[in-house]
Amino acid sequence: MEAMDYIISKYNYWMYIILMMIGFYAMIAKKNLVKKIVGMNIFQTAIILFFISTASKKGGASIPIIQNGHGSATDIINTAHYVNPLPHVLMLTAIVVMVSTFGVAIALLLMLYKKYNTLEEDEIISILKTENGK
Amino acid sequence: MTENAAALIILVPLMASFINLVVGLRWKEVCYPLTVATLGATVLLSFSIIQTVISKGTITYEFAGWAPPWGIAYVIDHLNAFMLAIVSFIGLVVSVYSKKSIEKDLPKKTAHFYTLFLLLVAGLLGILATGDAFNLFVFLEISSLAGYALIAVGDDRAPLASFNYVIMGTIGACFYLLGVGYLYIATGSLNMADLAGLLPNLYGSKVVLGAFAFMIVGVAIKIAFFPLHKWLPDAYTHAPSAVSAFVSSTMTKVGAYVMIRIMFTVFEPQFSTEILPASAMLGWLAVAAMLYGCVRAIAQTDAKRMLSYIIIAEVGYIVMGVSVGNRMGFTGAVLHILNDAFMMACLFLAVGAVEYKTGTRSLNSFGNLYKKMPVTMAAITIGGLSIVGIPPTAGFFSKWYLVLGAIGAGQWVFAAALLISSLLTAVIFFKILVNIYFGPQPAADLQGNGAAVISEAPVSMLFPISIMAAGVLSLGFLSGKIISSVIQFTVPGGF
Amino acid sequence: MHDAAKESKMIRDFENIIIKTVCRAIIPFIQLYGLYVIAHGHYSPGGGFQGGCILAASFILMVLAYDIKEMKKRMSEKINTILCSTGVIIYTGIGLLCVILGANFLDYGILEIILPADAEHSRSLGILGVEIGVGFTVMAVMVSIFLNIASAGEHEDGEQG
Amino acid sequence: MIWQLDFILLVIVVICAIAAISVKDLLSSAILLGAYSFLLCLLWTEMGAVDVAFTEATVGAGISTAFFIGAIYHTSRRTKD
Amino acid sequence: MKVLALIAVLLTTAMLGYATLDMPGWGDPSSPASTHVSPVYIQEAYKKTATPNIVTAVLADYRSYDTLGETVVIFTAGVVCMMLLRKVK
Repeated sequence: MEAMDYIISKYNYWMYIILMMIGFYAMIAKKNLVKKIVGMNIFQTAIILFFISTASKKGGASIPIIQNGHGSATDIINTAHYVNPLPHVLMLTAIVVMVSTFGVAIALLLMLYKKYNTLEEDEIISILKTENGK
Repeated sequence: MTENAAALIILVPLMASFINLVVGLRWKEVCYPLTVATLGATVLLSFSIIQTVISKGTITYEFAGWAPPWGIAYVIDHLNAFMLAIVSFIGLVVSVYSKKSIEKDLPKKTAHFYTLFLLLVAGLLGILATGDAFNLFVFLEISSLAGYALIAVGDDRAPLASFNYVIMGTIGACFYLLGVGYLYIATGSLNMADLAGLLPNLYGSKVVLGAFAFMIVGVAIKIAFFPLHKWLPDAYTHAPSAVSAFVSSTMTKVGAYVMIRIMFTVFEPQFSTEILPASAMLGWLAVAAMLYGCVRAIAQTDAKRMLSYIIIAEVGYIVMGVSVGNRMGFTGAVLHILNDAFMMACLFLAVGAVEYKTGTRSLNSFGNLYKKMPVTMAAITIGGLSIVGIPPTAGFFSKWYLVLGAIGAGQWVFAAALLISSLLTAVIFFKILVNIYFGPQPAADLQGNGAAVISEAPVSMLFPISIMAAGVLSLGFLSGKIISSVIQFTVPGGF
Repeated sequence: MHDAAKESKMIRDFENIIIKTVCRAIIPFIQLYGLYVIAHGHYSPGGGFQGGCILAASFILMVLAYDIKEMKKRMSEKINTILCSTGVIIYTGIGLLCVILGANFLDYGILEIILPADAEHSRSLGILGVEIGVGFTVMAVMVSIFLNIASAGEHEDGEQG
Repeated sequence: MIWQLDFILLVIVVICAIAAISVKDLLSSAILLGAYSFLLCLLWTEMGAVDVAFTEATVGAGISTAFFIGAIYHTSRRTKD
Repeated sequence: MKVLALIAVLLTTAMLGYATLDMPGWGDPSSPASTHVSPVYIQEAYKKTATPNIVTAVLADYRSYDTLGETVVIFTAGVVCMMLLRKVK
């Protein structure tokens, strides 16, 4: 029962591991280039899920926006009332990086399709082999 | 001005790249002089930084005026300053070189090319200067994205090589980010100096162990360390010659720098030697990398591919020097970063000039070329001798320190592997040199259908090549001075 | 057979008109919302990046409902490229302004010298300034990436994405 | 926060991820990826990360799906795995 | 290939799971992540920057240099797509 509690207390982390491995597997094992990019996306979002999980606080912590902020600047703010803002900041940056990588990967994909007229890695490799054979 | 030099060295190339894109809409011919001028300014800034560091010690620059654990700080010590100078200098030389080859390869996209080139340099400089683990990731991505695109505009195979590089590079960067996340969850900090203070109490923790493992694996993918090297030969072979010269000589070295930072600044040296046997593992993998790289290089007929495999071996040398964990080995590794950057830039630039003139990279086309391209061939000779490690050239000195380091640590196998791989490179380069000076002329040329008469490359290419060749020679003579004035201060405490 | 084809074309045209009219009506509101998200990032979730994406989404909607030519009348490729740079130049420019005034890079507190506000509020204004810069770049870049991907680099053909 | 709701969302997220990489039709894969992003965005809102959720909603579920469909429009839709 | 990929995935999973064992429980308010650096942001961000949204304050002021990097990443991606895909007549 204790082990069960232990596992449940971290279920978010176990889930991110599962997601990350789904993405990782797609990135290295799938032959289709689009599937690789889908895997890349899942892989990166899993890391973002991990970071956001580190930020959360149990016990009624609210979103990191100071409530009734206008005028109460001198009040002491209880840290336990707000979730940790730093991982959110980092992950905003990471999402941007993610979408940039995604755009670059898609651009390369279109270049490859124009050149080989297929998106399967093994077909591209066999085309390259026949080119070499000539 | 001088106190802001640490920030300006990144901001000058960044600003120039933004302006470059706009200017390139109208006046494409302005981009090249703008890039060269910017990188010239960067080199001057890097020299002023290195001077400040030598005279006054570590520079700390706090962005946005917030003290380090809360804000982002640049911390520049001897190692950073040294690497900044290397990267910006090679950036300048390669940008001078790139004019003709880019006009030939990418006539319509020069503005975009120089924008991305400046972004690549700025990204690498940002990685080197930063003292914040997450900021490093951001700049790593800037340089990687620019690098993917610059590699993709090479020859026919380049897009596929670049796509594989995107996949591998993303895995590497994400592993690094995950490592940073683990460190964050264990300590609550992102600043490297702060982490170094907090971590020693947590060395037993499994989270910290995982963080170390993931960061090192992530960086190992980025530097193409032995079992994870698959992307490198393709990517560097098919890139445009100017790009492969810059990328090969700086990107893997910057990755090696990040590895050194993680192992010796963020973590204490004892962590990787005693608590986790990472050093020993890295050392044995480095041995495998040296032998594998050289053996594969022998079989290649494509000059750039052969050099790419040699890079894998050179990365092995650097990691081996880092992993033996003593003063000599570390000095050798840092010196080898410098020498290897110069050697690789010299050889790739020279091969690029040959490709520019003859249109092929095949090693057979080098036959008897010294009559037609004497300066380029002299550069290849010097670079090759330096890679083999023949005394007056730079490569000898770093290998000497590496061997001493390996022997000092009692690792005879490492020293033997280094010597064997040097012998293998000697086989490769003597074959090439014999071909250059005494070999038969390539058949196409004899039959007269080799289109144009092959002559020496244009001055804008020759000048950088000869600078690099002279650099390789003079670094050999200056190595004692470089060690006494810079490198000896980079050695981490406890060695 | 012929009639059926004609009828389906008529339905398509009719649907097209509905889509175009609805888009014409809602695009200004989407853009207004994007600007609101950028400007109100201090008090609610949002900021330059999200607002820029929403602005870009309005242009993407325009491409989808009309075609690329129609969108290019509003924002030509040249202006788009200039906007890409303008955003980052605004950002670094604000940072360098702080350096010129004698503080570290991006230390907005020093802007109180030239702004009619105290240090805290000049920090707030500095944040607004950089968010606007981020918004510009994100909008321009997202639109440009979408155009290049959706038309595979051939904008001039006016191909419908 | 209600952990049951959280858990159900996470399970659906994992199902969406597996479906996105195993479905044979790339357009479905793109849409499933959008759904995956949107569910994650719900999850993050629930954890209190409103800014990140907003960004993910505009980027992951919006812009990148548009990129994806734009790319698939120009390439093939079917795949072998 | 598939077998190799599975082995790599399983190894990584093992490493990830091993590292997770020592992590503080999910949502623990006394974990180092919530107690070392971030309390200062929560307490001071509003006073020092007059911005109630702490995430915006940290994003664009305390860690504004990261955000500059982020914007440059986006800019880079835009230039990359222009260079790789745009056809110039």
